[in-house]
Amino acid sequence: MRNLLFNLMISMLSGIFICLILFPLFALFTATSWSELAGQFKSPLIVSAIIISFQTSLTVVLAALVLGVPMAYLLATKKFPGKEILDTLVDLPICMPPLVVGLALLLLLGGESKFGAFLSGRGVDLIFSRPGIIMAQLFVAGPFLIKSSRQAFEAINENVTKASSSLGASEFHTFRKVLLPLARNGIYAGMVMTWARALGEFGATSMVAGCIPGKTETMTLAIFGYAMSGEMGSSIAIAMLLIVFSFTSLLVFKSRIRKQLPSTQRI
Amino acid sequence: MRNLLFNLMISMLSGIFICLILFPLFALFTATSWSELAGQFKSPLIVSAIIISFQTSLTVVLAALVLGVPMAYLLATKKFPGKEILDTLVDLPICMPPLVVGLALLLLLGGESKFGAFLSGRGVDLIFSRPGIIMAQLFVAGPFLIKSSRQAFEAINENVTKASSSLGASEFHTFRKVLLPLARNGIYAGMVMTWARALGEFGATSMVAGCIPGKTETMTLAIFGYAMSGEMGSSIAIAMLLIVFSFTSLLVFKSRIRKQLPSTQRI
Amino acid sequence: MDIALRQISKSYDGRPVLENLDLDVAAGEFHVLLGPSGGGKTTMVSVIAGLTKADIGSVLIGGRDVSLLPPGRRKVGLVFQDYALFPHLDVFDNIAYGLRVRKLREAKIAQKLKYYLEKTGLEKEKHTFPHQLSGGQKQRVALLRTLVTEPEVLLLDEPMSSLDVLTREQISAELVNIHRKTELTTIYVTHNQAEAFSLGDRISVLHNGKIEQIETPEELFYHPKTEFVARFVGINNILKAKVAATNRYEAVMEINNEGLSQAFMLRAKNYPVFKKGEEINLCLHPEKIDLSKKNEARDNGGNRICGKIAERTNHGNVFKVTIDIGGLALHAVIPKSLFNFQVYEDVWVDFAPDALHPLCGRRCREPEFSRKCHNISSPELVGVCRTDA
Amino acid sequence: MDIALRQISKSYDGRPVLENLDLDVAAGEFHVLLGPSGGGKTTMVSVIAGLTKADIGSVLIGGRDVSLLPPGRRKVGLVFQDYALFPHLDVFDNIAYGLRVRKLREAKIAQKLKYYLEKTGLEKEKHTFPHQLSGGQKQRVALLRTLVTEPEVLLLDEPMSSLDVLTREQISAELVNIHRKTELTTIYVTHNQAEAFSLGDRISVLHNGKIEQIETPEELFYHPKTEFVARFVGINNILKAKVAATNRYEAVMEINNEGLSQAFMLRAKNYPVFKKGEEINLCLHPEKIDLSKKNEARDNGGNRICGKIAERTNHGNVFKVTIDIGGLALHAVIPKSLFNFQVYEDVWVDFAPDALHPLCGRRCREPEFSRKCHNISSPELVGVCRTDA
Repeated sequence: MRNLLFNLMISMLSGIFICLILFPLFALFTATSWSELAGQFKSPLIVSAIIISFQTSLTVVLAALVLGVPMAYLLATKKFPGKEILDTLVDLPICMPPLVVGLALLLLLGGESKFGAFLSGRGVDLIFSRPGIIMAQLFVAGPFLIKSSRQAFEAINENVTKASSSLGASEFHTFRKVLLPLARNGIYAGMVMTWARALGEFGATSMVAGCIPGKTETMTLAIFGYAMSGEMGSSIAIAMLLIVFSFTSLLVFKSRIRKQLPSTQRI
Repeated sequence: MRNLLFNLMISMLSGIFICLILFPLFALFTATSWSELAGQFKSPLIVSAIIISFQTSLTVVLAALVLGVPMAYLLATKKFPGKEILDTLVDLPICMPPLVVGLALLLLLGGESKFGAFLSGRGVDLIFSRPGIIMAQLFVAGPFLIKSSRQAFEAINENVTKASSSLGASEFHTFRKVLLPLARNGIYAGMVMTWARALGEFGATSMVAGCIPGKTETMTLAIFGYAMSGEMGSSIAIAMLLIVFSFTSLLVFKSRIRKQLPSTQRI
Repeated sequence: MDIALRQISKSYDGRPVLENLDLDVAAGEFHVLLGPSGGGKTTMVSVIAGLTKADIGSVLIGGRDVSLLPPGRRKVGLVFQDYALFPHLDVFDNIAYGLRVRKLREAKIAQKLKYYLEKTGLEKEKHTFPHQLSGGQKQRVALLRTLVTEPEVLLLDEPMSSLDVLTREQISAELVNIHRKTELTTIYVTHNQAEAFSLGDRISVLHNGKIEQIETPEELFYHPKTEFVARFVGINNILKAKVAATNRYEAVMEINNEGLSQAFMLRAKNYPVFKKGEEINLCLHPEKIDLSKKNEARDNGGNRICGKIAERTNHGNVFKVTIDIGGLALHAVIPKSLFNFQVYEDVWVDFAPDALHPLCGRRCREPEFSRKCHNISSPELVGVCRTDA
Repeated sequence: MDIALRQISKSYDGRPVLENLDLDVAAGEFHVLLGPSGGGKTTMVSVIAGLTKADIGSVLIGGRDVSLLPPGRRKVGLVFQDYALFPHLDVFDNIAYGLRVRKLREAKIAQKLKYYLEKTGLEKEKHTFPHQLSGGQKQRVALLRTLVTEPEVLLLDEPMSSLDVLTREQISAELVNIHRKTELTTIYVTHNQAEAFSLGDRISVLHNGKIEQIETPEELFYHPKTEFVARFVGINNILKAKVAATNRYEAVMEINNEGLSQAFMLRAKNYPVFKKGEEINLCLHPEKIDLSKKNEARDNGGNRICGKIAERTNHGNVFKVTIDIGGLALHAVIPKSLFNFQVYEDVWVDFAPDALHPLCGRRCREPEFSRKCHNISSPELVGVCRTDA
């Protein structure tokens, strides 16, 4: 009896949270008809927002891969003074409000700062431009790739690495032939997370992008813009597209994580 | 020689990412003087934004605790049909752009929807009010608590739970006397993460709050508002306060995680 | 309380772990469940304790069907392989856990624990936490935590597998003592045959989800019923034989193992069930083999074959010797004091006919009437089986 | 190649794991490193292989100081306890790994591996992945992966600890074979004394980061130098003694263990270093004890004390018997055929004076001149030490 009561309580409380998630999604999906939705994607401004979003987020994934995997390797396998600090620094963007990141970038790159003025004097405008968006998104989303790759590196049996070096392999050889293949699934999962995060990023982007339609307006900026100006139809259309992407990437992430487990638990 | 080259390469690439994080933070911290900063906190509008942010984010943590820990327990210990779907649903908010969450809530609760009209007819206005902000933040930040608590529950040696039930304890007794104390650090860490996320939330909040200064304007909304209207001083002041909070919570989180390890690895 | 399993089966993901298990453990018995890892031992214990539900079959304790009772109401005490102590509770609270669940008054608990803690020498450790204890102490706390709840049946799942040799002997002696005093029906799970032989009143051998033999240690050691049991208790000489001739006391066996260059004959004790031409596996205890120098004429009236010493390894006060018999590797255990041979030396290998034990289950049990006629060698068969080539 | 460790020390977080270790392993020797878990065995092997840097001290292989060389250039083959196979590579690629690192041509690799795979019977498994292999097969692949790189020294870190008994015997035989053929200098790490005795040319006993004894198995078993070694090789009778009197051949010892109700005297072999009044620990091999019925008058001219059988446990073909000697528990191993006593029966406990071995290191080695005079009992001392009370 007591067990039944306890389980009922647990299920009920969980149910409330599920409702909180399901009801808004339901409202979003029933707010417009499918034909109306399809029509929205004919608007050139919406199409350009989609293209800009993809360009920037994919660049972010690439940059995160090149810069993040070495960092993950460093944190997972090496001991060095200041490692604690580095570790905290890499995690900081995950906790920091993206809006603050955007503000900081605005201050760094904006015309009023010395660095911004220096760049702009040489014809390099990072603010209100796609490179600025990429930097903002990389700051916010990059740590996800580092975290996931690092966990994947750390999950590798240390003796396997030692076996490789006792068989005569150099550190680079071990990295390329043993660690990278074994951490592959974790790195993929990190890439998907980073991509989803970059695609849906709003706070930081809104600060540095400046919402120039057709030039720097990403999907999230467009959603906000349309919603604020009352054009709910366009706003909903882009939002639903984003949901489809984030749901897909979540499924990819989950299936990768599941695939990864047996491979790292194998001897 | 080859090892040296490889390590140099790794360090260089990692260094670039570190610069990306450090430079904007540096710009933010040097943008204003300390005395100017202190003066900002005398403005009643800024103070009210801080109070609203704390009220809403702490309520979110409490709600997440009550609704999220049961969910985490359910996912960590039970097998039931549809568990896969529930699991994906709980992770969805982590991947979903907060802006889309905000839009969905706006559609659900706004005056134009049936549900919103129904509520508003009974004098309950969730949109452009603090309860709406709380719902938005709970949607976005709640899953962090669930995730962290769930991992903590899953890290508990299954035999310990079995030992408790073979000693005659009911499921509730085991939950209260064994699982909760052992998962404590994980739950605390989840609370801190949820709080930090709720405090820094911008996308979802901006959609449902409506930025009414002194009533629904949270710290992030205020940062955006001041920055857009050119009052950089106020914007920076609030941003720095947020950074202090998020950095503190990160440190608390990290120290909890570290403390947690030995306790779960103990026999 | 006696324990009975009736037709227990359990599968995980379609893979059978336990198949149609029947087991009867008498009240007060110390029963050892012996088997290799992955053989289903832990699942079996888990089913008895109620922590795992069997797919079919029932568990009876003291004649009462407990299959549907929750673990806490079965009066079964379970000690886990990894001890499963509560890491956040100190020794006192760990042991008191089951009593507090039963809502005993704290004064009563304190009094009860004082007695037990003093008796087990854990008094000093009562406020230390599990991670500060040694393996042996953890083991004692886990045992005590279960015993204070006064179970009617005690299940021990590989309780000594993570202890070192010295602690193992101590704990083993304590277990024997506890069992002697409480007379608790006990099921002890292990993969270690030495432990099984030294502790068990009876031993069940579990292999691939089936019980291959249930017997006293003595019987199991000298009369294994299957090849697996024979090998698992250390009898690594398995001879593939065919019954060539029989008389009242003896049977002549033609040995024809794979790899043997030429079949040869051996005399074994006859059982009424042996039929001429029947194929049968025989096992030969390595301790029952004698070696003698090729040039010594000795005839003990038993089996004598010639072989060459292939290998000799050192095991404390005995040598394990491998003898090559025309392609068949025979293993013998010879006390060091009796071993005066060289590796690669030719030797006589001697053993009595009743040293060969047929692996054919209960039907090869020695019938009553012949129990006393060991070592009688019947002259009429001598001509048939000598292979002193 | 011979291996030498010179003054190796290593600490982790201020906790010393290895302290001032010296070890010499001759070229071609099969050396066993024996010790309990957590004694520093793995660290020691790791230091030799170059995977762990010692705080101080040097490692010499074939006389060459390799302390500063990276692992890959030490020509040391290491087999890990958990095998550490590359999970993403199949058997062929695992074994070929070291050869590819050395940039051998693929045709050469294929040819070389074909030979080895056929010889070890792994040919069929060459395209399977590690997680599909059995424990024994993993072990073989790990061994082969190291052997194909032709190391000069082979280190095996508890290679059989996760194998079951049957596979263990197989692999053990294969190891012996490999060592016989290649004559590779081998260091074999284990916590299992039976393995150590059967495999080792010499055995080092490592305890708390120090080597307590380096000796041949024979010497280690019959002449342990410290109490730890004695207990670890299974001699669980340790007697606290004081030298009461000596003559040329024998010493009279006063036994005074804790818990003993009354001290008693025993005769032991004399060593030139014994001084009257000196305190010394003696160990007594449980196999060297004879029991006889209280009513049988027998005098073998050795030590005879009376005791009561307290406990008897079953171990295959022997009983382990605990005898209570006025509060002192003496352990004896008695063949089943010689045991015709009841538990709680009074018995005579007999053992020769030289069955008592002093635990005082090398200085208690028997001097040359007395090597042949075992079992001589000197009549002049008889009156002093009989305790047939």
